[in-house]
Amino acid sequence: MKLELTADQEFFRETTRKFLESESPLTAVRQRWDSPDGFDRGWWRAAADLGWTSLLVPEQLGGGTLSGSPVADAVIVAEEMGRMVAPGPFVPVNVVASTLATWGSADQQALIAGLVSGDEVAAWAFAEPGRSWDADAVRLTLTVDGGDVVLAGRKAYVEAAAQAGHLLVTARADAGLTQVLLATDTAGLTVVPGRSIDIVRRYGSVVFDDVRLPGSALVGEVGGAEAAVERQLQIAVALQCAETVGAADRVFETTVEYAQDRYAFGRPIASFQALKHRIADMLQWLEFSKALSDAAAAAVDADATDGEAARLVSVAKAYIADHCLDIIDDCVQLNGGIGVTWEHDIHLYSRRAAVNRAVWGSPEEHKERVAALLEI
Amino acid sequence: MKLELTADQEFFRETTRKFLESESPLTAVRQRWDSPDGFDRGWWRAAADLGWTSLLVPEQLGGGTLSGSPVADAVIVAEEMGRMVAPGPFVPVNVVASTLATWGSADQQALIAGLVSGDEVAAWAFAEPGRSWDADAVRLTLTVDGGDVVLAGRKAYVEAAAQAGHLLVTARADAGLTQVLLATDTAGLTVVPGRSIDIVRRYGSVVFDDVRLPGSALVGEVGGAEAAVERQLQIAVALQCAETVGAADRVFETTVEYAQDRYAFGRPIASFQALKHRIADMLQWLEFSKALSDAAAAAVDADATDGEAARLVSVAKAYIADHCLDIIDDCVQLNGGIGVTWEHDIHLYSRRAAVNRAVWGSPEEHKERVAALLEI
Amino acid sequence: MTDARDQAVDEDVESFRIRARAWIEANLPDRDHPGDDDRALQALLFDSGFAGIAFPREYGGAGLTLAHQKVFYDEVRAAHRWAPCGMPWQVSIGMMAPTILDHGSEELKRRHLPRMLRGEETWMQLLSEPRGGSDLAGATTRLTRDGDTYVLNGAKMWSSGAHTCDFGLCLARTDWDAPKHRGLSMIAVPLHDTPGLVLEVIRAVDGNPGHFCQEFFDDVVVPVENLVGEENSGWAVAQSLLFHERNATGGAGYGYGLQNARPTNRQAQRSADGVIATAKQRGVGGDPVLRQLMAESYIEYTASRFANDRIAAGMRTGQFKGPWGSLLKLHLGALSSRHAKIGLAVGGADGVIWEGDAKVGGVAGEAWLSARGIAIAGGTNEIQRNIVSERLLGLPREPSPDRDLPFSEVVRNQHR
Amino acid sequence: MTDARDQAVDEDVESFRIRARAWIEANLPDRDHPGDDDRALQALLFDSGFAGIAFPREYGGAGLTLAHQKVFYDEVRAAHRWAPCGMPWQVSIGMMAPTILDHGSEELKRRHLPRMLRGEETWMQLLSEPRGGSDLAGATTRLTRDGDTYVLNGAKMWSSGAHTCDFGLCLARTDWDAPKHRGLSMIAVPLHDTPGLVLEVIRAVDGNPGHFCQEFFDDVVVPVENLVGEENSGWAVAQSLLFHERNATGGAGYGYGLQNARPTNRQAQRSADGVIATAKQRGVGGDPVLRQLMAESYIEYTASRFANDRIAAGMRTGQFKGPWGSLLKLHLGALSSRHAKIGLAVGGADGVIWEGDAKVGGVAGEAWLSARGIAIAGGTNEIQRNIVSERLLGLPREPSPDRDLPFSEVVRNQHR
Repeated sequence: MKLELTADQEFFRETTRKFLESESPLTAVRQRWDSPDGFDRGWWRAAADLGWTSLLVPEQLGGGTLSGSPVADAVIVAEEMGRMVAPGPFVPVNVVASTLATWGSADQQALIAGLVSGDEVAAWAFAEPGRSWDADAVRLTLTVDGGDVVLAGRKAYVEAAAQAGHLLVTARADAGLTQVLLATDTAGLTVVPGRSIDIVRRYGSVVFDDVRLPGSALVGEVGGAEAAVERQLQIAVALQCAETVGAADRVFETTVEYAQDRYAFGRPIASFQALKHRIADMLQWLEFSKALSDAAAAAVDADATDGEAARLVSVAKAYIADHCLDIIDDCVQLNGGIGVTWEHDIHLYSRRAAVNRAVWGSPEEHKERVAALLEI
Repeated sequence: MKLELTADQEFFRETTRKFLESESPLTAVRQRWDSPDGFDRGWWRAAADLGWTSLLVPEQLGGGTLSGSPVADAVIVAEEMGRMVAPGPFVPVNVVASTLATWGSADQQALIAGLVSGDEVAAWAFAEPGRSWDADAVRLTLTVDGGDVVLAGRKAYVEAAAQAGHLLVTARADAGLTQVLLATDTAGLTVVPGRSIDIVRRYGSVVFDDVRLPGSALVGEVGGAEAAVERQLQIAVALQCAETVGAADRVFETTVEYAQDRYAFGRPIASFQALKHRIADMLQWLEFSKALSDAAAAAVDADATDGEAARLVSVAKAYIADHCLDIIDDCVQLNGGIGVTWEHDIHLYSRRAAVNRAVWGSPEEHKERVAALLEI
Repeated sequence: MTDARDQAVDEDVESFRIRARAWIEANLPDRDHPGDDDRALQALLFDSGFAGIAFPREYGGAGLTLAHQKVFYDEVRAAHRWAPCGMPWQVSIGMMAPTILDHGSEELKRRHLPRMLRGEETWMQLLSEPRGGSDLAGATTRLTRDGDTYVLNGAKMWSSGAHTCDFGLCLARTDWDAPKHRGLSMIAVPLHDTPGLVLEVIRAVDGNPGHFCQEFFDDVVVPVENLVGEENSGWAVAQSLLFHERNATGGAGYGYGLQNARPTNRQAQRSADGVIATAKQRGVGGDPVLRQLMAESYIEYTASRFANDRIAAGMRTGQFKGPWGSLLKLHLGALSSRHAKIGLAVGGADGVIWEGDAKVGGVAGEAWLSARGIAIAGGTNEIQRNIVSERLLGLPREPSPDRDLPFSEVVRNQHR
Repeated sequence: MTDARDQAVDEDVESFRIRARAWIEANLPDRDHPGDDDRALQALLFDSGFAGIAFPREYGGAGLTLAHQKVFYDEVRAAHRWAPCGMPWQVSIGMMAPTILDHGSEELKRRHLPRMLRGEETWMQLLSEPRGGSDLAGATTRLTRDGDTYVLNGAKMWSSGAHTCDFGLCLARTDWDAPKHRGLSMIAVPLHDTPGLVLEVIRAVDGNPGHFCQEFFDDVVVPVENLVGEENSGWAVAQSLLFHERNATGGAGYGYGLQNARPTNRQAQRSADGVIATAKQRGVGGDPVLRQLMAESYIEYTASRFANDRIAAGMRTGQFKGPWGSLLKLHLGALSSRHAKIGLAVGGADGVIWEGDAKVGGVAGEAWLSARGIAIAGGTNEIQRNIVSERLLGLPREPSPDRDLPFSEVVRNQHR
């Protein structure tokens, strides 16, 4: 929620917000609970037309930043998506597009046009069942067999796995972390669709039963994917933090308004000091969350090599996942009974925040990461 | 703070409280800041005369319980000591007396009379520098050499080490945990006196430079001290919990009174809802702390073999060390600036509670112990 | 039938325990296979003199004390047997029956208490309103005397289990010119086939019908003899009801305590055991950071158990006067959210994401979504904190600008 | 001397940064060996046009903006050099000088501001009173006009560093029949060799004299021209002072931010670095549970740094109106106690027990004892929460029964 946006960024926020308000109001979000995909393809193409999928792609590949700080640009979309608990495979598509733009072969970069236009969806298969969101935890094996590579293992919690035409897969070869890009209809690959407590966000598992691919499926060198994976994680976490902050911001805003309108004991409930003090704490957490989210995005944009980006991304995730969840949680309390019903919109945000807490690493995992980066 | 005491226990609480109020008011506690020992020998004999040191000793050895539940009896003293942040080596003397009564040789039991009368002070040397308060962490070595045993290593955080005539030492032999009783003037043994942030509670380190003792110094068998050590820990923690609860109880009581008397903005500060709600939370923590402290004492009295005592003692310590510290901390806040001056008595309680948090194991250590006992 | 009760005259708690234990072992079903007819089981308890243990004999009770009741349910649990303890019994017998006992007319007590204790009738409460929230005394449901009957108009909300119960104790306004607390009356409204009454089950956060209901009253006619207490003295009756509710929720008084209830899957997650089981299942039981969190949950629930006993003892011995059950309710309300967050940490991604197309899964996530329920229903945490500070500690009351105004002049919700 | 300042006219921030960097490298001492004459150093800054960077040139400042000031101190820190930033400069130049600038007479400004900026005079505040606490407007120190002078009677407390400062800005009551906020005046009281003034240093929790003082005024005569603002408009001056205080404490406005101050041993413990160093020293840096706690401290202090920048930007761009510094102060106040508890956990027994007979040791324990200071001084956490909720979010004010009464009729502390 940067205070000093460029004019282009301001305009982008405005069009994004208007688009979401008219094309994805909360009533529409609720309706997509029944849909297997969670989002509509035509709607996604319209979102892509606004620029949602092109920000992390350089101009020569059909993208372009608004401000020279592509992650900060994308953060604007993420915040607005959070405010409207919007559907759409925003993080995976942008992460894959960004990595293909930097590390992909020319053939692989051909996919970018489809991602940018919204015709194609890609997902990033990274985490594995029951394991932490850490590159060190990747166990899916990649074996080099002549000119081919063979993948065996299982991925889980893959956003939009069942909706994607392509997967970027992070695997472990003898030489180290390795990534491949493959189509989801590749032989030996099974996508198990799944859901989450989020109303519209779908995840899936992916089983790799000795999936054989030509060497051209490699994104970068065998064993040389460490920097790409770290960057992907940083982008994903930065965007997710912005989304969580957007969600908390909206919940806080509507709850404070409600507390001023709602009377009990002859007074607006916002006049009760115990509530006022909790609201003050919430504003503190919220503003600090905004500051950290922006700081993390700026560090990822700067792509600093001194570990600043890695550290700030983890700092932001740990702070935001905890405090924004607490904000939403206490806002449920302030809303009273109606806040724990299906009819009230706040649970849509609780759901998103709870999923975001876990995905891309829990606050506990990111605190450990911070400790490690500080060399404690 | 049991609600249903026997008539004898009620009377005992009353005499203990009166004794402390007249013989150890807070002004006297403050004066002992200058004294190396932290307590006065004559005063300690008077306390012993009231029964402070005889409760965990059977009648035939000169002691006796009031109610048949000796730990619950001793808890009464601990609570009152907490309320008055009293001096005196209450925990070490009772722990050593209890263990000698159960496991000591006849010669060793001769010391009990002096402990009961208050003429003698004994300390328990258990923890070691920088290590956790866990029997597994004991590294001081005991080597059997013919009929002798030899101790080498270092103990730390030993309450009343420099004030004690005898030490009960927990050591590790090849055969396992082993305890010995020795005089503090034994050759090769050096006591390094120390202090704590508590006004009157003194701790010391003890260096064992190949201290050679006859086999008669053993308390129980070589390698056979595990049960005794566990029981000593349980008694120490149960009494410490009661003391911390007593301290928080007194601080809470005086602070609530102050908040009702103190006016700001034309109102008693206790009429501000934000403070009222925090006071309500504090009462909840305090009552739950009392319930757990009593439950732990009862379990130690029952000496249950199903692990109930071990588990409840750790549950109580973890809960009380955290929540009673929080109570005192927020009471400092409610007292305002005066609460962070030397003149105000609340820091005497903050000091005691902070020392009690660490000694006999931190809440973090006891939570881990609970998890282990639950076989998670 | 009266024979069973006769044994109980002046029976001390330990003798009662021995008698109860024998009866429990001979008569009650296994806790894990209790069958599904709690009504029949409650009738068996009643007919054997073990229902309404602390209720007077003339109303079908055993004429003993709350200490005897506690012993009975402790024995049931110790023997791993089952006696009806969850909803609606907890409410009907644990909260509504004692309220009738405190305030009902002799006729009401004689007619309804035996049926309630035997499980033939189940009762619940109709207190909160859609616009009212915690301000129960601000009720705007209108009760009007019309000759020999009353006529009820308005709406109630957050009424747990109204769809499965026979009667609801309804708080309604009979005098609009009196100050808010002095114009209310309490009346028992039949919930089945009542003309003018529309009852809807509120959809819970998981999208399914929950146990909360909403009722709309459109000229519902209620007999005058259903009034509980005097006209315009309904607030005193409500206070009594809330007292019993807090105690029952906390596990003191006439209630059975949540620890006696049959755990559902979701409730299981709402305890340290559930979280620990999740950790073991996910293979993260060895994680030192998660172990701290699981231990914390265990510690809090253990503290709750002993605090329960302490407060029961304080009330029994008269050392604790006033609504001390609020302290237990406050703890549960504050813990539920913390515990749900611990569940999220332990559940990790598996707590919020699952395979397949079921819309409900991820037990930790679902528990998190509904965790605030206990912090709101039955008096919010905030209300409990007011009660604790004002009524247990005697701190000054919150200013209530509406307290002494005629109710018709009170400012209510505004929309800007 | 004016030459140095002349360079600054209309200078943009980046040009200023380059000029400042060169000057800093050529003139300022190493941060770790800054010598002990901060007054001389401040005079050097002043004479070179780098003191009071955002103050008008006619009062000795450089006539630039707060953004320039921030850049200057960022550069000082980046170059690992030292400029006077701690007490008393943070108060005298960061809070008192801007208050004089806002409300002082032209004469006061011309006489004192250059001296304050040059470090020849140091100022502090005399607001709180022994019986007053947070209720600053309830001051009962009496200021009476007597011909050409004022006479001061009463007592002040919690005045930081009064014993080392030259002047104190004192809030006193001039009209006892006006409502509390409308009978106050602010006056500058000389603190050295002032007849009738007794100044005592309050003993801190560690038993040693701290930095808080208490002052007793017994017919202290103060010149009329020392009045800051009009008679009976002292509350507006106090508000201005508190605004600058919150900003300075939070690290915005004219203050330097705590991150620029030279850390003392105790302050070092009051940061993640201190706790981490303790852990390494004790060999417990590998403990996964303590690592979570240390990371938490690091995260909070990092958040504080970026929130600082955010709020400074919001105030600079006018998007944040009102006392947003309160949010930073609230965070520091809430964090200090949490951080001290983390210190206790990491310090373990070594944090509270030490060898030898020194009465002070155990850095974690001592930090814990004094941690609440920052949560109380400069406006308690509670006051900040009131400010945030009422003035940043516009929630309804707390009822103040004393607000409109003549002050002489206000109920004050009672003793039962």
